[in-house]
Amino acid sequence: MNPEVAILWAGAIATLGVYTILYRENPISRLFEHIFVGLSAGYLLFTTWTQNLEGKWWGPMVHQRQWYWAFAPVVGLLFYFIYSRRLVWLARLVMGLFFGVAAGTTFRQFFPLYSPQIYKSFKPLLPQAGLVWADVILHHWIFIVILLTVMSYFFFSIPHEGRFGRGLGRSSLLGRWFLMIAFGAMFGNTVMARISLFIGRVQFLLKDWIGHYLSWFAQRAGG
Amino acid sequence: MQQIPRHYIYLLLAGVVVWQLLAPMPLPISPSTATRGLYEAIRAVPEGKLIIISTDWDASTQAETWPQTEAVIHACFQARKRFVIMNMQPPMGVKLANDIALEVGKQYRARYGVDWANWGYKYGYGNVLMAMAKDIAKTIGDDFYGRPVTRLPLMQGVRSIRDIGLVVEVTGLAGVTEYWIGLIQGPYQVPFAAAYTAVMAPGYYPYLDSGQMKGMLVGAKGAAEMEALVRSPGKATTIMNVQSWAHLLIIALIVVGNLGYLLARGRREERRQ
Amino acid sequence: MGALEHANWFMTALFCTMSGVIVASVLLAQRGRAMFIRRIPGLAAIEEAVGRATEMGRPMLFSTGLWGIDIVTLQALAILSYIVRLAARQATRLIVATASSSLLPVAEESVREAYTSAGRPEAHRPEDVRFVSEEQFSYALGTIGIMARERTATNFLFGAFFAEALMLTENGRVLGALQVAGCPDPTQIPFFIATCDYVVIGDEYYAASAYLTREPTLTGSLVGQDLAKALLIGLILAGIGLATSYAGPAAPHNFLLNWLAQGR
Amino acid sequence: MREALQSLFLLRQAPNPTALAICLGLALAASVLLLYALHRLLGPRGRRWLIALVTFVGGLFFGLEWFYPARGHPSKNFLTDWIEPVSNMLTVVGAFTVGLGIYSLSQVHGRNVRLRRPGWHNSLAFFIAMVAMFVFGLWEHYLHLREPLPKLVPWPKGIYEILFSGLFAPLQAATFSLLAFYIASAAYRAFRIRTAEAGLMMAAAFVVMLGQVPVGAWLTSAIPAASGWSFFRLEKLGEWVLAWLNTPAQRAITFGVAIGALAMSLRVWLSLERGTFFSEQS
Repeated sequence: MNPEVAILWAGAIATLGVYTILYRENPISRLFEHIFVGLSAGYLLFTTWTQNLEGKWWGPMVHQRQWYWAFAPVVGLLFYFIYSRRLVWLARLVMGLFFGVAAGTTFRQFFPLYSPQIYKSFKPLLPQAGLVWADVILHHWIFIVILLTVMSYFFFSIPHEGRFGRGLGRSSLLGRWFLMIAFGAMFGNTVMARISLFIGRVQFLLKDWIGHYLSWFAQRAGG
Repeated sequence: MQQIPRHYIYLLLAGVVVWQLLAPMPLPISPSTATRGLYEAIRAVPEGKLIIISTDWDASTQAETWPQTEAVIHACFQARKRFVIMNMQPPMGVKLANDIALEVGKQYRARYGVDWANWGYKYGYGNVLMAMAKDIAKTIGDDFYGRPVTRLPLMQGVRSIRDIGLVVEVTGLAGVTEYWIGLIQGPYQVPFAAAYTAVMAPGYYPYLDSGQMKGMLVGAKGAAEMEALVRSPGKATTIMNVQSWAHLLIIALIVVGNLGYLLARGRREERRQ
Repeated sequence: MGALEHANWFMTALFCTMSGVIVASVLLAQRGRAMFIRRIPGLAAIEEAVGRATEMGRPMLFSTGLWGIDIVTLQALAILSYIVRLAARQATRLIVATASSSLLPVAEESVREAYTSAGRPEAHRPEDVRFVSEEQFSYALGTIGIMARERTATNFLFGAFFAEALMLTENGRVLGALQVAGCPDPTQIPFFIATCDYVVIGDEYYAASAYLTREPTLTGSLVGQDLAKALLIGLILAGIGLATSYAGPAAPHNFLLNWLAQGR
Repeated sequence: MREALQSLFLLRQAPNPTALAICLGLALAASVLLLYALHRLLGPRGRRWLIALVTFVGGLFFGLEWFYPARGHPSKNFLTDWIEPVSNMLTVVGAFTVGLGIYSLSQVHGRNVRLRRPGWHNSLAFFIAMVAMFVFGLWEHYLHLREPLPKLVPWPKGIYEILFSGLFAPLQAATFSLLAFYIASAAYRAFRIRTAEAGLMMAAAFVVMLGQVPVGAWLTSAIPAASGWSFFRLEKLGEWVLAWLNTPAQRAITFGVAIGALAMSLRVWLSLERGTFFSEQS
């Protein structure tokens, strides 16, 4: 069978169906929400098998005859004991293992994630090697002032009283302002990416779907 | 003005996007210095030297890298500079770029092998570049169509990296630029320019500032600016025109909201007095 | 500079010092040393938010974000269990929406535990701790569906959020819910600020459980965190000093930078 | 007998299918026995202790592998070779929880259908979509089709394509693209100069937004590119705001979050987080 036209129509109807939520949550959007959640659940089930268990568990256990993989489902199924009053502690046992792994992962990721950010903050405060004063002040000084004041905003255990405390209070207020500038910049920086998602969908509707039948649209919206 | 119902905002946005796609009203484009730098670098290539366009991209970033490559090829043909396409990763890039060059070449009656060529996909990053610097024909061997590059007319007199006048890297992959700058631009002082996806471009501004990079295209915006310079509006111009209108709409909404707020506050203060 | 595959002595020493400071101040606090915590508005609002749902007689929603069992989501569950206790006392219904099937049992377990410790184990309804979807946008649509159909009066969003954040909170706002959100990653905070009533920013997220419960272990940890941050600031200042003093054509030789950049 | 036992534990691979079946049976029996014994022998304190131990070992393994000095090339220590198999094992173990997620969904939607609650047909659509995706996904997988595909594909593959490319992918893309509308209306509402903070946020957003589109560059194109004032050209100013005002603030947040996560990890690892994660009754 050739599913192309069915794919086109299904895609267009699904897209328009989701867009009805812009008016408000309504029976049509609700239907597509349920279909979407259902498809994701089915997709999760089948990819859990095809992309995970089949290759990582069933294959080694059955085809390579590594018998110790028999322990994996036993450990995994311990999670299901949360529904038993008496055996719930076994579920906690395996959860504990995963908690430990989550903690260990944080430990081992700490430097790979953050040490580049630390040493890239080592900005010289005086002009050198090709930098002039304007560069240093516009870039490095501002960078370091923002870094330190924003960090000072996140000190929780020092009261903003006394000489040091008041200084910290002022610095953290400044830090909060810099935070707001940064948030504004992040907001503005995201707008284009989001609009292009919508342009992509409109192009699908006008060019691929309507344009499939009316070539005027295909030429116009092609881009 | 302070409380425009959200449905109107949604309709306005959808309306602007559909309108600008179907019946565009082009807003002016004024190319940034980074884009202009790349354009000038292409025009400044001395007679007899080749331009290398390294197209290290594939379908995943083609919304930006396709129009970028297209605009760069336009610029080369218009300036009557001969160029070669090559790539190091992923292999698909060289095929897509070949299609673009064939298509664009028709407008300029360009002939393969004389005005441009395709060196094909050469795996090996640093090793390829280091070997190429010494002996191009030997390193490249066969072209995209499997013929020895030595037979191509445009390769006559092209021996080493000294015969290359400019390298243009078009990519969505971080890390390729470092090879070009470290192994070719730095040691042999071959001019270098690049086109990046908008996401990765900010990381490469330092090279532009230091002059190691002659110019840079930033995402679809850079491509649109280049299309304006070569007077051949295409995909990127369409998209960026819609983007410009949508951004102006959002800015107008913010301004209107604030005007409404200021007026309302003024009225409240009057009443208080 | 290759990938950091293993630590060098400097990283190990730095890590042990920071961890040591944190653990030491936890132990000090457990011995009964009083610790101060400044006011954090977003967290102070949680009680008000629960109260609002109680007054309106409508349920609340708690979204744990996208990740599975991870430190970020474990912190979200710590906040959740505080909210459950408040909800249990005021007999207000709370619906939890998770996006990970491995997190589901953990969330279920901590909610049940919180109801039990609040003395109302019978109030816990297992079907109110839900798995929605592991796919980002069907999770978003499904959770918006819960907000709309259950007419939640208050939405809490704590955990790891990405593009779906704005989708959830914008719809929640339109549906008239009071919203409190927090996420350690800064990229979604601007959208929370635009659409939520109270926002917990960055590090405040990890200060939450200490602030809410005033448990000595947690307040002690918070003080330790501040000390570790001071240590980090010291390190950065030292690095800046070195970078500044090694000016000139002689290539910058900053030993701190090398220690941080080159692992083993 | 002794040899057989030895080979069972030394051999990570059973020699033939029969031996495999026996090994699997024994492994299952042994693990059930072990769990039963643990359940009978351990009191509440012992259980709590065991959970804390398992947590500690899990964290220690992944942490120590990174911090323990490594020698040789490629640099490894005594734990390095175990990281990959153990991570694999944990992924497999975690994958078995998928049933809990599906159970939770089926419980909610099954009740809607059974009790014919309002909107029950939506829940029915949920079940149909889930089952169809699962069945045709697996079916398509076991057809083992090779690229390039012919224009006419086997019908199960066709159905799968309609489900995936016709519904799943467009639903994803359409939902994602709703954000264009939400970001516009959020910008309209949030950026009011009520306070200095909101004003700063608005100004930064303005500059960055205009800097990203060609029309922004056009607005300030009167400023000569070579002059000292070129800093104020919108495309440059926007880039400066992102690189030099936004980056340090984000980085400062990241540092705080890093320390916060470290503290949380330490509390979880050492089971210090009392009263949060079911440590009260075991």
